[in-house]
Amino acid sequence: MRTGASTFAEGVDLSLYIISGISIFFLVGITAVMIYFVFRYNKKRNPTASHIEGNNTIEVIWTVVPTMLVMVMFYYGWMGFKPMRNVPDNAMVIKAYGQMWKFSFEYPNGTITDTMVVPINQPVKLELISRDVLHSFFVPAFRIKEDLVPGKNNYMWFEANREGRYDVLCAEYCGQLHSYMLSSITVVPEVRYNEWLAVVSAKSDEHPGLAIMKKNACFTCHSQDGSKLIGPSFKGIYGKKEIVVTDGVEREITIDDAYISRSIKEPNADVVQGYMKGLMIPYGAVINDEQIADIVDYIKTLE
Amino acid sequence: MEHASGFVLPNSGHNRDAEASKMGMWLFLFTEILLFGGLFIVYMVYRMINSEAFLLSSFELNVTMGTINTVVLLVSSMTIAMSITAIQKGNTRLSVNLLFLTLAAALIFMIIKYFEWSAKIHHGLFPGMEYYENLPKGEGLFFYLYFFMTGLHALHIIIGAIIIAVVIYRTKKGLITPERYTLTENAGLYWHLVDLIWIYLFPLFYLIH
Amino acid sequence: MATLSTDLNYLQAKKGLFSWIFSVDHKRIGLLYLYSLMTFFLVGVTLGILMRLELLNPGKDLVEAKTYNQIFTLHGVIMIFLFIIPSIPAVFGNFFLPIMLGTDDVSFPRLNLLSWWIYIIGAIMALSTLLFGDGPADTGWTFYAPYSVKTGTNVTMSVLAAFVLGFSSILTGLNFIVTIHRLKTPGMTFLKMPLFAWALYATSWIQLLATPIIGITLMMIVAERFFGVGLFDPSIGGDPILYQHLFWIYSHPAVYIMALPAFGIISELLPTFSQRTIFGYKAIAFSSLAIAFVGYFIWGHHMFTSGMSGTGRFIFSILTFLVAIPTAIKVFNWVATLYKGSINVQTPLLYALAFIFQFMIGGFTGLVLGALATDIHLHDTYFVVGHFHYVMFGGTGFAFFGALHYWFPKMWGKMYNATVANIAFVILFIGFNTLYFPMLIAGLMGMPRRYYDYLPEFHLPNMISTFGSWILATGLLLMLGNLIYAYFNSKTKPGRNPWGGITLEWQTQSPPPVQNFDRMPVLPKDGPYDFEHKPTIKE
Amino acid sequence: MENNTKKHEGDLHETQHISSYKQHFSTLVALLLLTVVTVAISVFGANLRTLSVATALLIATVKVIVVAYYFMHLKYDHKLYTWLIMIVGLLFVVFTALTSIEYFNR
Ligand code: HEA
Ligand code: HEA
Ligand code: HEC
Ligand code: CUA
Ligand SMILES: [Cu+2]
Repeated sequence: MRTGASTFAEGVDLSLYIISGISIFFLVGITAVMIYFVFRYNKKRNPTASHIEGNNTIEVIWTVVPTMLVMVMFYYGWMGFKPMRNVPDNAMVIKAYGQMWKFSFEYPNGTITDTMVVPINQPVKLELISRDVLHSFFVPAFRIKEDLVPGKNNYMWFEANREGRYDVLCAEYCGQLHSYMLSSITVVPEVRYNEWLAVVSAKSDEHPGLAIMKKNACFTCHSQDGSKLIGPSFKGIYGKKEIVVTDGVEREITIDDAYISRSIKEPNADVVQGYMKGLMIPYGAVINDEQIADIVDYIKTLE
Repeated sequence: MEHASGFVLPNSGHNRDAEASKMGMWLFLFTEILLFGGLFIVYMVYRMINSEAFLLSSFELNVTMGTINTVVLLVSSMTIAMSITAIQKGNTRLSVNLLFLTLAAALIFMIIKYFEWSAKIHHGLFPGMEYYENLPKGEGLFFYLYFFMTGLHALHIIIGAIIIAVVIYRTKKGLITPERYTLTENAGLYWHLVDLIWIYLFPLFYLIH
Repeated sequence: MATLSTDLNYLQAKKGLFSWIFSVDHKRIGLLYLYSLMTFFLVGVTLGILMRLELLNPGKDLVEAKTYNQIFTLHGVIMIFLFIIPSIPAVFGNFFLPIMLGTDDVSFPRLNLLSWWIYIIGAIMALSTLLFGDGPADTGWTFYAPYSVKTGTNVTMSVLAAFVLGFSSILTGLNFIVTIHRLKTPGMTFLKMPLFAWALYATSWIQLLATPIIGITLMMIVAERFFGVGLFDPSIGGDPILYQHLFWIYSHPAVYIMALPAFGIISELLPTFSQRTIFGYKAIAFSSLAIAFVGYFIWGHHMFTSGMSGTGRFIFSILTFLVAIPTAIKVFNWVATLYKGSINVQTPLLYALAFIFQFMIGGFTGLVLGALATDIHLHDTYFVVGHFHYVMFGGTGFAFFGALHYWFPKMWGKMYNATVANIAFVILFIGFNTLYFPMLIAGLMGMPRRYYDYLPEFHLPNMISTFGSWILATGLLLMLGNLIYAYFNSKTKPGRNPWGGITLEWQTQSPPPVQNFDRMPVLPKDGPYDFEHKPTIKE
Repeated sequence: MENNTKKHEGDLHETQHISSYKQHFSTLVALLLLTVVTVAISVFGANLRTLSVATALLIATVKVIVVAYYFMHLKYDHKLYTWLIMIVGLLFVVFTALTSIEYFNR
């Protein structure tokens, strides 16, 4: 197992060691006894069997002892888990969004990033928001995991206590590229964190359309270089003629402002031939008309 | 079953065993109860999270029609129970007539259901319709569940009616006699179950305000 | 019905395909299940091998991501609904339950045939997804909403298949319960019933009372896909988590549908091969019922990370641990049964011992998952994958193979080559553990399941695991080959009672006559495992 | 198959009780009365809210018991059936209880 890097690791690892310890003791013990019996009471050594029907004392013993042991296991499991639900008041709140197949993080000052940087020894609370299907935010080194459920705002918190860069994996199956839904958390001292935040918050000189699309993870499904991913590539699509399926009927359209806007707001209305319906979610609630105009503007540049 | 060597296995799967059929029927009813049970759990949870919406939507349902249907089903339960008494007492004619009455009740039930449903559909309350799509959060769920649960119940009424029809046919042909009336009994059990489910559906959908 | 000569056994009585697929003889139906089940099993394991090949190295080895997702879904659906749930009850339960009870068939023979037909229809539906549209579902066998409602693959058909298969399972359960209540031979009370029958009794109750819930849940998914709006859609006030509750209300008890019959098999094998009475008959019998009962109430342990309330997690976790206790009782009683026996080490016993060992690993990893702190880390990782292969394949699968070797001579009246069978066993055992133990390690390291591709640090365990799958495949092929060879070529006639068993099936001919018995079966004096007063069996 | 079956105990109904028409009719009257009560509570006692749901379900349960006991012959059947039904009921109640515990504590 990876060495723990959060305050929870100790409790989780302790319960793991206790449960495994008891288990291995019984596993080895029972297996050894079993094998011993098979040799000792083999037909050759013991031609006539004794017919022992049972023994109530021993039944009681081997009911009560395991009961006590599993209660011990439960206790440590519970104790290791309990702090995960009690968020300290001074926790910094970050929103974690999940969508097919990308995590993004919104810092308290509104900055949105793909990977997370947090100060060491600072409790961080994550508000987990899913934009489409189930995802799960999993940081093995921190021993934390919680699902992102659409329509239901789960939360989790952690306090990192070792510097370094740790993987974030999506641990709830969410479709085709589930295994590529990765991100990372970098744990740095407070000063470095503030420097970083200042840098990422600064306005960039990117095309505003590109920035919006990056923010909404359009490029997990649409490439800019003509290669086919989950959805059609954006390269040179503006003005192109294309076959789409509308309500089960094929028709030809020309890609223009109105069509792109519709594709973003109601992607399932016209489904491009050869692509799957239902994968792209309607973005009408997240992207407004102005931003769509920026996007169209950017798509035009992708000759 | 007879064996070549001349002995008979005391309990055979090929014997006619009225008790076994009845037990089988009861076990089947358990599965039905849990089938609807799953839906009742869904209902309970959604009512818990959307209680206001459920309350509002339930006013859309027609209590009078629901009550009439409840009465109709209760009466039909009695007629089929009496029909078993009749066949036990050897009165085949009466038994068949009572079964016809039960069938008639099933028909009335379905007609009333039809009017209720078409009124709702007319209002655009069926899932997928435009009006439905624009219902406030939670109300859509109520109607979805309403159609799903009463629809499934109506399906059971139809199946029950078919079984009763088969019983009538077999009684007339003399295949069901005062000595062998397991089928009538099982049809009765099934029909009562359909009634039992309605006994819960009725207050949950029509009377929750 | 004309009386049939007892010279003809059930295999010879009638000939032709139709005499099989429309047979109402429970023995033939058992074999129908066996053949169809093994076919699907082979499809399933081939998919398993494919997955292992893909995971040999990080990056793409063999198939595209989407195909991989479809493979593990189909693998899961086949293994769960087509193989492991019907396996022991439908094959050995059908074949041996009536014989063990001393009767000639189940209570509803025609219903029994119907179950098989429904099973086949469900199987065809499940496999038909390969042929049309966008291919098999890519949701995982759990069909979690909302993804299962969005994806364009053939989810509807897969879900309907699972629904239909559920029906088959319900009917089998119903039939067995009535049979056990009504057809036990006079003198056999509940407490003189073989433990295999007890296990089937408990299993049947789960099949009967849990399956309807998944049936209705799956219908909701179908309706949702059909109308485009649905019950689990958060935008209209629904809750995707509720789907998970309903799914696991069935699917957790379902894991005991898989495990309990296997426990029953082990409780038969151990007394026979130790030639002594079972230790703690009542404890074993009643613990089956206890597992079945408590098993209904612990479904929440599959959802510990779904945002459940603290109270919910507390209750479900504690109940999960309670279920370990009846299982512990069984394990201890089994081991005690070996004590002072006169042990005859034969292939079926080897499978039983491997069962105990592997099931313990599976069960203990289950305990690790049942504890809240550790499950948060391990949920949906390869640790879970390792856990359930240990219990399902290492447990139930091995019990199934053990039963196959145990009853092979009775079912076909032929004997396989024991040496080859033992060699195959050793290869299987080694292969199995090489395949699945590394998965536990990968899980602890944090490798999530349902991953088409993985980070380089998980490479080593995955590589070992893939090598293990080749060893396992070799063992499996050798085992099956040996049995198939014996079926066609064996000249050895095992006689009525090759293992010195005491339950009633050993008193009749091998293979049994159509009516199961050619003379009245004699019950042992003191209970079903009274080896002290074993009735003498003339050939 | 039928003709060579011996007359077995299984051939007869083990529960031979015959309920009278009058009894069935009284059962119906009781059920109708209960229905009137539920509808009345719901229509006239609208301000009782949760209380009215609880009573409605309670009355429904009473009705169900009456139907099962008299119409479905449970009263005269083997006690096994009553036990089994109680177990199934218990199971369902625990399902709902566990699920609602989960949802109440969100
Ligand atoms: C045959 C099937 C089978 C069986 C029998 C079990 C048995 C158990 N399972 Fe398992 N389980 C599955 C099949 C099975 N499981 C499947 C298929 C999944 C994954 C589903 C999916 O997500 O796809 C799963 C997942 C699963 C999870 C969810 C993991 C996750 O997704 O996060 C959990 C969590 O609690 C769990 C726990 C248990 C426990 C506690 C038992 C217990 O019953 C085990 C009890 C046994 C023992 C404890 C060993 C024997 C006892 C002794 C030797 C005595 C000594 C004992 C003591 C001292 C205590 N299982
Ligand atoms: C009884 C149930 C059972 C059994 C026996 C198996 C058997 C195997 N399974 Fe499993 N498996 C499941 C039930 C089962 N499985 C379930 C329920 C899931 C979850 C699905 C989900 O997530 O939704 C799962 C998931 C699962 C995964 C995880 C996928 C993922 O999360 O990404 C993997 C990965 O390696 C795997 C591998 C295997 C392998 C290698 C075998 C091996 O046992 C196979 C061994 C192979 C052989 C023995 C082959 C023998 C070959 C032949 C007989 C001839 C074949 C012919 C040719 C190749 C020409 N399975
Ligand atoms: C989960 C994958 C996914 C994501 C994320 C996604 N899309 Fe799509 N998109 C698709 C698929 C699949 C199609 C083709 C099917 C269809 O038309 O619905 C598509 C089609 C389109 C089209 C029509 C293309 C054509 O050739 O006609 C546009 C425009 C579009 N998407 C824009 C966007 C924008 C802008 C974003 C980000 C805000 C985005 N998409 C995010 C999957 C995705
Ligand atoms: Cu997101 Cu898996
Ligand atoms: Cu479980």
